[in-house]
Amino acid sequence: MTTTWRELGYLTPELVVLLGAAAVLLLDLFLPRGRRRVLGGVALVPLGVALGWVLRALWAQSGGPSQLHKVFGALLLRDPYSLGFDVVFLVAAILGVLLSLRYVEREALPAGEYYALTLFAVFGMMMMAMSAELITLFISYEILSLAVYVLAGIARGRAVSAEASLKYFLLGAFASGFLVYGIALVYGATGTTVLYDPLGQSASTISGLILERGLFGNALLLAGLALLVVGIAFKAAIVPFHAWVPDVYEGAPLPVTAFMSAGVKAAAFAAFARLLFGGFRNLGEVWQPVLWVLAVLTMVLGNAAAIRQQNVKRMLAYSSIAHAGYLLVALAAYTARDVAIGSVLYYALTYTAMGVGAFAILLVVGQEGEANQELSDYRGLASRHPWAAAAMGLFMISLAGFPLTAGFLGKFYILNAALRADLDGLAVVLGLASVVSWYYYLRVVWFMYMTEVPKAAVRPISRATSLGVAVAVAALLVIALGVFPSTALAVAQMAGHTLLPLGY
Amino acid sequence: MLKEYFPILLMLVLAIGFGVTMIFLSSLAGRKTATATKTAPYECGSLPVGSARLRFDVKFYVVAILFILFDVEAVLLWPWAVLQAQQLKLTGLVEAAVFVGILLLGYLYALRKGALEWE
Amino acid sequence: MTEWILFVVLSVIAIGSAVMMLVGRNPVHCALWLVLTFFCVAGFFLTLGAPFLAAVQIIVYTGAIMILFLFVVMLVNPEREGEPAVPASHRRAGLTLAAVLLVVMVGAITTRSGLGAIPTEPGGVTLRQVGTALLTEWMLPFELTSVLLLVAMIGAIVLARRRIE
Amino acid sequence: MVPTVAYLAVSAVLFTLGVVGVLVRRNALIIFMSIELMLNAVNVSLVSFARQHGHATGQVFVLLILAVAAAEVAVGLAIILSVFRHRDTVDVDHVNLMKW
Repeated sequence: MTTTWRELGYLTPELVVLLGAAAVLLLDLFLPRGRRRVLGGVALVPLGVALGWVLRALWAQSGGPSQLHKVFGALLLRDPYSLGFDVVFLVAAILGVLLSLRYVEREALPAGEYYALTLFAVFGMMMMAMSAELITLFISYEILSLAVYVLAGIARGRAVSAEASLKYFLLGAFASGFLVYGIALVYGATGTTVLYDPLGQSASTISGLILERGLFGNALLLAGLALLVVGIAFKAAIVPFHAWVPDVYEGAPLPVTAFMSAGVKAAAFAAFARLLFGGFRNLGEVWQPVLWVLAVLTMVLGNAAAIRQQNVKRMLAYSSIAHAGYLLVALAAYTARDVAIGSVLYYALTYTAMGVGAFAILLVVGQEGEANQELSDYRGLASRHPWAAAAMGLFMISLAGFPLTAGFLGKFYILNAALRADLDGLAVVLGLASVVSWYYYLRVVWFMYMTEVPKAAVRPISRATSLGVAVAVAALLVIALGVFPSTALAVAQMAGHTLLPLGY
Repeated sequence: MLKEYFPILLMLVLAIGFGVTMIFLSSLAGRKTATATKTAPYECGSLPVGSARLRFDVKFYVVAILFILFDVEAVLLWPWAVLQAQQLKLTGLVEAAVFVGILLLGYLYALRKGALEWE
Repeated sequence: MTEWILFVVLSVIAIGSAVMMLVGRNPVHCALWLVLTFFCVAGFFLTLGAPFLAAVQIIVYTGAIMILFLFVVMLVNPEREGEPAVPASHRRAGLTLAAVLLVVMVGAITTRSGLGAIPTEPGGVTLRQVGTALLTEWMLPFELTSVLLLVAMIGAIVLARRRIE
Repeated sequence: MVPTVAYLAVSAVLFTLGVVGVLVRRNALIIFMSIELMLNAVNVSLVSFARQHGHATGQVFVLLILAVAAAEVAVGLAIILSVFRHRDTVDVDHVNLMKW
């Protein structure tokens, strides 16, 4: 049962991020006050190294058969699925840190703790994507949650930030209570908490025992599954568990909101897919309709709320709920699972790029702070700052899902999965929701390009290099994923196949 | 299995019983005339000023959380201590070393950030 | 037979003190009612043959967590007791939702939970068995818990500190 | 020998009381205590399942959940304190928690 040193080798990206967090913390303790600026850069190093390792591992597998390793005795699974999601988390974290370099200084946030907690949050996400067992999943979920609760409330100067983290904390702890009760009931019904074994070696897994003992009608198991879905649906901000999103996203510091909207959502969906497609795949007929309903609700309510917003940051918050709905459509396409899982991973990556990019522009226009986030502040931005307006235009169009952009391809693959699983109703709702989203995304573009602004009201924007780099990286990623998606798509498809056990 | 704990239950019942009966008997015996001065909270004869519940300082809270977190650490290390002698060869040692090492980082952090200072 | 008596007594006290905690006006009283519930839960662990967990429950939950609660309650609003009345509609919604949850859960558990007979008189899982499982089979969650405690320590200190260096 | 179902029923009742506490009460501290009550209810059902299945996994989970609960309390009360410093109140409806 104990793991050999070679097995630990498979955990290098996670260990690098963990050691990075410890290094940032130690540096913060022994650095003189003035030299705290270097901490942001130090935080980027482990993220870059981990991303390099993950991409190299994915590249090595792209040609031949995909390798799949069980670590710590089937508690963790190192497979292209977890590597794919690691790319999403690390990209979100790198962009998040780039966004916060100037912000942390300007708002005098505690730099050491800020970057250490960001790295711990990424560590939690990566472990969540890898865990094939409920207790490991729960503790990684808690590491991520605690780190993000504190990050949401770290701007102690602002009352709204403290309230945001209180609301987020109370609802989060409430949801993790449900998650734990779900785990207890599933453990009670089956006697094990290991979700599934892709290599098909051990029979005592939840998916195996459901078949073996015919636990289809077992009340404990169904109640446990329902509670697990509630617990994870809260973290993915799926309606009706989305109450916390607008206030927390608006209250939390901007770089934390960007990192949260991309990373935490992707981690929740990574765990959700492994839980449903891996552990409870034999109960597909039970949870698939529930997901169908939740997907419709999330898309409709998310878009409906986003339309009414005049504040761009709050509009992005509500629209992130809608994007969770699009991801849910892919999960609901259970019968076409080999395509569906790939589309979840691909969309998570595209949403990270365009979402965090949009938040970066919010920082650029807001002079690295929380200033001028109202729609009117973007009036005539194109004439004054063409580059910033062009980048924001690209992100808005991609978020809306216009052809030739990454957002369009992401939605296209989800639609493809939904249609192959003959969920035509859901596909129509997704189409309509996207059309609705065109309105509030393109309204920003309209304000930037079509409306003129008197010379007097010209506001300077931030020229910070770190923000420039973040915007450039996000824009390049969106264009790359939009124009030649073949490599990213191949990884997504490979991830899809390996999540499902062999001969399945 | 519960028979071993019967003495503890007995002692608990006796202790609580003894205390309650004493209070009950004394309230029965004495003659009670409740005048305003007699029912006022006793503060060495001087008149009580303001509410009896004063506001605590944050430093009590910080020490209390450090106590909880290291208390949980000790509890988790308890099974390890029981088993390390016989069973867990090297892996047990490395495991506990990593566990304590990570929390040592936390202790160092608390120390350097002055959380333990009691000014 | 004695186990049944003990179980019923503990359940009544546990549920009673939990209800008292919910309706209590003064946070300090609620905290003390919760302490009583935790003692009953420790009693459950004893009857279920988990002596180590009973001791840990009392030491950590009652001994440390409730003390922290009382510190914070004293820190927060010692003068003002209670809180504004809860709007009736909101209270009704909460109660009906909870009643539905209760009916579903207890109904599910008692009818089709497919739990067979209890194995022979359980000698209770000894500390050695729990320890071996924790340190070998569940080595990874054990290490992840230390990372979790570290994150909690950093978070609590960074939020609770008065002067921002 | 008290059957597992009896313990599960008690833990379901305690869990529901915790849910009621979170949904109905206004004071953040009472809500937080209700969440701790919910976690305790889960611990009771976990230990009764461990006895039912006869192996130690359930009790290991209770130990780990205890550590998670302690970490949650530490961070939660720190957040409540930081809200208290700004608002001088911990009433949740002021923080409009349940605004859907």
